[in-house]
Amino acid sequence: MTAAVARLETRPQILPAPHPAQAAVQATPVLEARGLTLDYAGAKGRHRAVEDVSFSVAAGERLVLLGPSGCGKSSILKALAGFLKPAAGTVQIRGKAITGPGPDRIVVFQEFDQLLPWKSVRDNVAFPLRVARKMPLKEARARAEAALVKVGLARALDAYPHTLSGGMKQRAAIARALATDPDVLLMDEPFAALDALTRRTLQDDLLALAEEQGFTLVFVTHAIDEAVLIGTRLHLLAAHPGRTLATFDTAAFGISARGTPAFEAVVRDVHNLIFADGGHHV
Amino acid sequence: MTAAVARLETRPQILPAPHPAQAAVQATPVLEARGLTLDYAGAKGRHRAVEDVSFSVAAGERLVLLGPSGCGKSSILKALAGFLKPAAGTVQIRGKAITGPGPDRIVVFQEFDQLLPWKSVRDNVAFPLRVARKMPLKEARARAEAALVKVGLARALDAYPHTLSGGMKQRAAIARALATDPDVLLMDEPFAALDALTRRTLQDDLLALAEEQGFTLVFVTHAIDEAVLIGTRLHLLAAHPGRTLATFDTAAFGISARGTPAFEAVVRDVHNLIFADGGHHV
Amino acid sequence: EGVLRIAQQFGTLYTPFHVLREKGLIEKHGKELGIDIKVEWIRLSGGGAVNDALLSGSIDIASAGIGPFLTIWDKTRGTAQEVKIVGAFGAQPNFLLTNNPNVKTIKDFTDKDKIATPAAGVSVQARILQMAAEQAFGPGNAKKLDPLMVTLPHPDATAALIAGGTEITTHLSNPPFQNQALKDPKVHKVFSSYDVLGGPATPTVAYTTVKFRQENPKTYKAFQDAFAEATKWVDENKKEAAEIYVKVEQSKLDPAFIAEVLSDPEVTYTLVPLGTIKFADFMNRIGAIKNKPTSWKEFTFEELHSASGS
Amino acid sequence: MSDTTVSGSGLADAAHARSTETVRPRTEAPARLSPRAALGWLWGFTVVRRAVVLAALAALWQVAAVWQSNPLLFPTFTDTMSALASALSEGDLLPAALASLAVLVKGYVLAVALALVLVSAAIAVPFLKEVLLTLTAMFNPLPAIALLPLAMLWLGLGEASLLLVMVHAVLWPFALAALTGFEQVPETQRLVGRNYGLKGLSYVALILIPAALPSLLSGLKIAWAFAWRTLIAAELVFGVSSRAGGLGWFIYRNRNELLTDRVFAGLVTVILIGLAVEVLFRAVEQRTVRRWGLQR
Amino acid sequence: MSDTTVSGSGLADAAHARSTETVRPRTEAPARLSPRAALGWLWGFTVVRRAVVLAALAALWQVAAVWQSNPLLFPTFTDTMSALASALSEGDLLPAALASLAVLVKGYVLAVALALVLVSAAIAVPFLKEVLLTLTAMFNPLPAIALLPLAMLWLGLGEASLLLVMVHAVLWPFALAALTGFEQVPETQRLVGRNYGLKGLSYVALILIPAALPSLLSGLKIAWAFAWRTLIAAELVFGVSSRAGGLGWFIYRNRNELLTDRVFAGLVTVILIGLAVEVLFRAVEQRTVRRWGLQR
Ligand SMILES: Nc1ncnc2c1ncn2[C@@H]1O[C@H](COP(=O)(O)OP(=O)(O)OP(=O)(O)O)[C@@H](O)[C@H]1O
Ligand SMILES: Nc1ncnc2c1ncn2[C@@H]1O[C@H](COP(=O)(O)OP(=O)(O)OP(=O)(O)O)[C@@H](O)[C@H]1O
Ligand SMILES: [Mg+2]
Ligand SMILES: [Mg+2]
Repeated sequence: MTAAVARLETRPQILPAPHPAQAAVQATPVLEARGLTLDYAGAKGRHRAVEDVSFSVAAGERLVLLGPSGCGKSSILKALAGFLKPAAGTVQIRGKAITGPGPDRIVVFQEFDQLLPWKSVRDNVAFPLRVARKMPLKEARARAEAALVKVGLARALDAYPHTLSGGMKQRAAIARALATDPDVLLMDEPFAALDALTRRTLQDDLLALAEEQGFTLVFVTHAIDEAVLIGTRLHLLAAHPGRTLATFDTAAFGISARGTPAFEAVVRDVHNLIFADGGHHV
Repeated sequence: MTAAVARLETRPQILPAPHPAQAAVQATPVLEARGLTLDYAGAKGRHRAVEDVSFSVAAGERLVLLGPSGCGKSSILKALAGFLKPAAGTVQIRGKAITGPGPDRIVVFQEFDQLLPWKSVRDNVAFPLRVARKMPLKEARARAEAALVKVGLARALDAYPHTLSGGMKQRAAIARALATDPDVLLMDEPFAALDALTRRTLQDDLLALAEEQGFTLVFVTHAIDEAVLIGTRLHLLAAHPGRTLATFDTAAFGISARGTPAFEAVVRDVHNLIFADGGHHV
Repeated sequence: EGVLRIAQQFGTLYTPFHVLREKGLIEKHGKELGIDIKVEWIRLSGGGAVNDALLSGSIDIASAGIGPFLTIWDKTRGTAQEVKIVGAFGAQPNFLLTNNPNVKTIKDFTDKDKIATPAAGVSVQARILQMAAEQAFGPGNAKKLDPLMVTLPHPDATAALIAGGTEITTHLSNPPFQNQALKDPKVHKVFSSYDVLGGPATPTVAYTTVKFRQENPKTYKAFQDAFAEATKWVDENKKEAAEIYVKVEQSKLDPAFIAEVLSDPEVTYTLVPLGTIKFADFMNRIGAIKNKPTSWKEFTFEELHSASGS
Repeated sequence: MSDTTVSGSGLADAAHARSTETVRPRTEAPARLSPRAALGWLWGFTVVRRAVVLAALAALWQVAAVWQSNPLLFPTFTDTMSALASALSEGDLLPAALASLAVLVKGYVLAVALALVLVSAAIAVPFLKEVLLTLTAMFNPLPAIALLPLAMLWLGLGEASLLLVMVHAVLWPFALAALTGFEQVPETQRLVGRNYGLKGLSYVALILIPAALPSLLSGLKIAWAFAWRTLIAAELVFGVSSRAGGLGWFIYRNRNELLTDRVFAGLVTVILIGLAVEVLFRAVEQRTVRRWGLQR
Repeated sequence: MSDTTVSGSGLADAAHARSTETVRPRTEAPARLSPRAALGWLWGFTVVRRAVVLAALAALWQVAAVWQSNPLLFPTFTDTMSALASALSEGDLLPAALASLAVLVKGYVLAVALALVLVSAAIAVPFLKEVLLTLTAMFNPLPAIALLPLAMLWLGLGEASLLLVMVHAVLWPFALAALTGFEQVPETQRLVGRNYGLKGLSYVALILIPAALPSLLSGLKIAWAFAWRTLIAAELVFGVSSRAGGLGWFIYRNRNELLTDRVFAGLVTVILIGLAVEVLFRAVEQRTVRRWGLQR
């Protein structure tokens, strides 16, 4: 372990829930999961996807969920978005239980089919501005165009989603989320389908925007360097069912840290921690 | 440039087509694209996705297509698979023009919805064995199970695709392709949705299998290190429209080379070549 | 009072209604009684629909075959909805026609012959055939020919008969279809309903509820008078009546042909029901109606009782 | 209903509406029940919910009929039920219903098979698709009455003609639903099938039919209903020699004799058969499209 | 047809069949044409292909009718056309067709709107879905005849009753198609809508309806056909108050006068209207679902 890892717990400390009155005095976390357990009901009974996961994200923080395929990262994100109801534990936003989805938490999904097929790329990006931000059409479109140019889709403004490549679809979805100027942003492997160059540009853009707008971010990725770069905190998960493995504080590493020895060292640490589990299949 | 790069051409050399009789004497390449140009017809006329791309893949070779999002990698793969008809140029398999898809070229698609939703994971993997390899049901299932265990899906044999996570879907698709014992394998970003550990294991498995079975592989990825590791040759593409930028010979780097300084050096070279284009958006 | 909704079906049988309508007779008789009557004509097809319309209060005067009438009379007798006949549409014969030269009498049918009637088994025509069967084969054999009966509307049956080449060889028909069919040399008559019923019969009647007559005596009277006048007029002016029919119906048929149909010597124009009691007896005997009327007067309004009906 | 309790938006709605309630129980009764909880538990069974709906409809009917008090046009529920019972015990209704069902199933299967053949051909050859669409646009709106003379000329009276009319009723709508279903199959699944060398019939059977099953099932349900409607109407107008009448004939005869309660008894029979078939379809859906996540 | 010439398997098939041919020309005629190429170029137009199909059908009809030589049951195509021409010129047919169309459109729009409301409610509340499915299973197979007495009782004769019967004909099948369409909407698109805070009507209008448009259009086509069938049948039974008869009445009247060629002229009118509506639907599909890649 290098000194760069400010805090590393093999088991996260779950603090006793503060008294509500007390909590109000302290800064309430924007998002908080306590003992979160998620089940899926299948033909053969319940399937436990996530068990007893706790974390809290303060305003402006960027929490990265990192873990093997199938460990429940997307499920946790969906619980935060209000799509899944906890089987046990709670998920809260600013101290209130999350009871359903809403435009205060904009989501970028993992799936390629999250663009609405019946809208051009431009209108897809303008859509949440129109319905959730009630923006006039012209303004929404202009803003959408700007966001799309930023993700390199200037040529595809009028294209329909089914004519886009996989990476282009994901970029459009990212543009759509960022254009809404969200308070809380939940992103599920948004850069997974992107090439190194595009990915790097978008990482930089995302971090710059986070600085500028100060949104709170929960970010799922499987790339360790990306996790260290994007996150102010890393939440490592193990699979079957999804449990917390460890948390890292990586607030020290911003854009400028990319490629520095300290950065590489943390990446290697996390890498080793994950791989320590053994080279066998998850 | 380091010495590790055996051959680097900023423009690929397009050889004049050999006389058929001659070609038969030489080893016919398994796959060959000559002046391949691909168009999509849209509402506003044709959209050129790929222009004048040429390469050939000999038996047992592993060609990696690398390039920015939207540069036409998937389109080229679909042309090789027989799903797209060239607007100009030719695609050939063993010297014969490709006129349609067939089970001699098994494809792993980029999309998450390539599993058949009405079949359990096991039956999805057994499906091509049944219809293309005419295997008896029991044998096909046994083989499917073995392939699924290898990609870490032993727990999900009876699950239906819609209950899988993104990464699990992709792993099942990979298992399906590998189980068919293919002659030619066309893979479109198969590992993009996978975490570091799983990805590494599967890369190793794929290379081991390639050694063992000697299949011919065309592999699309956007991860440079993966490209260098998997490929015996790299084909770099630029976008708008997709054109050949350069080719690299990377046959020297196998599993054991991973992480060696020489390996890292090639990765850096390719990285620089791509990024030399400027940090601007594609 | 003052509003009259009349249901009319299709065909030359209903010519008195055409005349009634074209000449504004109801309105005229209404004025004579000191009321303005607004008449609404409604086209329906089939006795079932007409009965439903009457029962639901959608129409005031119904016109349909004697069969549907007896059915509704049977069911409503003694209730608030009791119906009675206002007048008949004249006596007209129904012919059993065939294009099978081997059939001379009703006993000559074989399994190869199919006899078309509207609503096999239950329509007026079907009842006539059943009565004929009973007379030919003896009591209890009324349904002997039922297996040969098929349901086919008159126009299709007539077309099949004339055209030939189908299984339909025989049709218990209706004017003007039987007049049309008989023009074809291949088609001949086996019997007339007059033979079966023992004399002229009125197959079609106009009827309404007792309640309507009580509540709208003047309107009812105006209609009754107009109907009588129209019937009489048709009898006297067949040619003009045919023209009126063609005009109202916007028919493509030749007026001369209609006039010929109307002038058939077997047709008599009278409001008084004929042959109905025999029909009712038969229907009661085979269980189609539960009440057995002792006289035709039981199911007609008093205005007609002075005449000699049956 | 989806068998996933956590099926995204649906659940989110439920959570909104009653975030304090627990998930609806399904199989095991709680050990000890308050009366309210017991009701809630019962409510978890489809059969119970169905029965409640049916009972409510019956009550509505009864009230409306009593209030209307016009038994010749609109008999009460109880009258209808006793007419149904007597029609059943007299051995009148059941043979009629069975006779109709036999013809119905024949026509239905014939039409569905024919439609699948036509649609498969249309999928393979673009020109045939155009032909099929043109034919459908032309013939689908035509009432059965239009076919009568031709059926008579070519097929004679009797079952063959009846079948022709039924095939006409079922073929076009089902072909439309099937074609749309096939054309909606996601591109990737199509490509997968082609990739494994599937062509022609095996492609249709192994890829298109399962992938389009939701649309096919909905088409089958619609077609089933129209087969009934047509059969009953056709039995009246056409092709019934008075011996072997079906349910349509039963209804028509009784209507002609103004035995309205028996007419309604016949209609209730149609309804009951419809409900039974719906249960069947539901079971198929539960085991297929819902299990596969193709339909919620 | 898709407007993408390179739409996966379809193209692959085409490539199989005629790998040497060039892609079918669409708009610009080649500068110089061999007669064969000219035909091929013409063939590229939907209108031309349609016309050929229709001409072939007409020829078939003519041959069959001449061979059958039974004008009372089956008039020839040419006879029908001249009857059509004379009926049109006499000003007989057009008003009838327009009268029918007016009622038809009213009933259709009413039923479709009602179905959308019901299905939206069913999507929001699982119990209502159950109710809707039960009602559909019960009422869909019922022939219009079942509604007749009730319609008369409650709505009297005339348009209201006619509309009720038409709504009955259209409502259930369209509701089934719409419900299936809504339930097939991909989970992710549903979640996206919810994420942006869409609920109730706006969720249905902005997410479910466009996403389910292929199924909805197919349902609309089916419903349209049944509206016609029902209207024509119902016009006979319900008749017409005063002069204004519709197309059904026109057909019935001419049938009663054994003017079979005019009957067929009426039927041809139904067919022609059907074709016109199909062209309309096709245009809508071209601009929506095919353009969006939701349907090939
Ligand atoms: N709709 C569903 N129904 C049933 N089980 C599901 C469903 N979605 C996910 N699961 C199960 O829940 C577990 C966690 O899935 P999840 O999608 O959250 O994983 P993940 O961490 O996002 O994986 P990946 O990195 O592969 O996307 C998996 O075992 C998966 O099979
Ligand atoms: N079905 C289609 N119709 C029209 N255009 C398409 C279609 N599919 C792809 N394209 C266009 O072709 C170009 C290349 O797409 P392709 O999918 O081959 O890119 P790619 O290299 O695979 O990108 P990625 O890495 O993002 O998957 C893009 O500009 C895209 O918009
Ligand atoms: Mg995931
Ligand atoms: Mg791609």
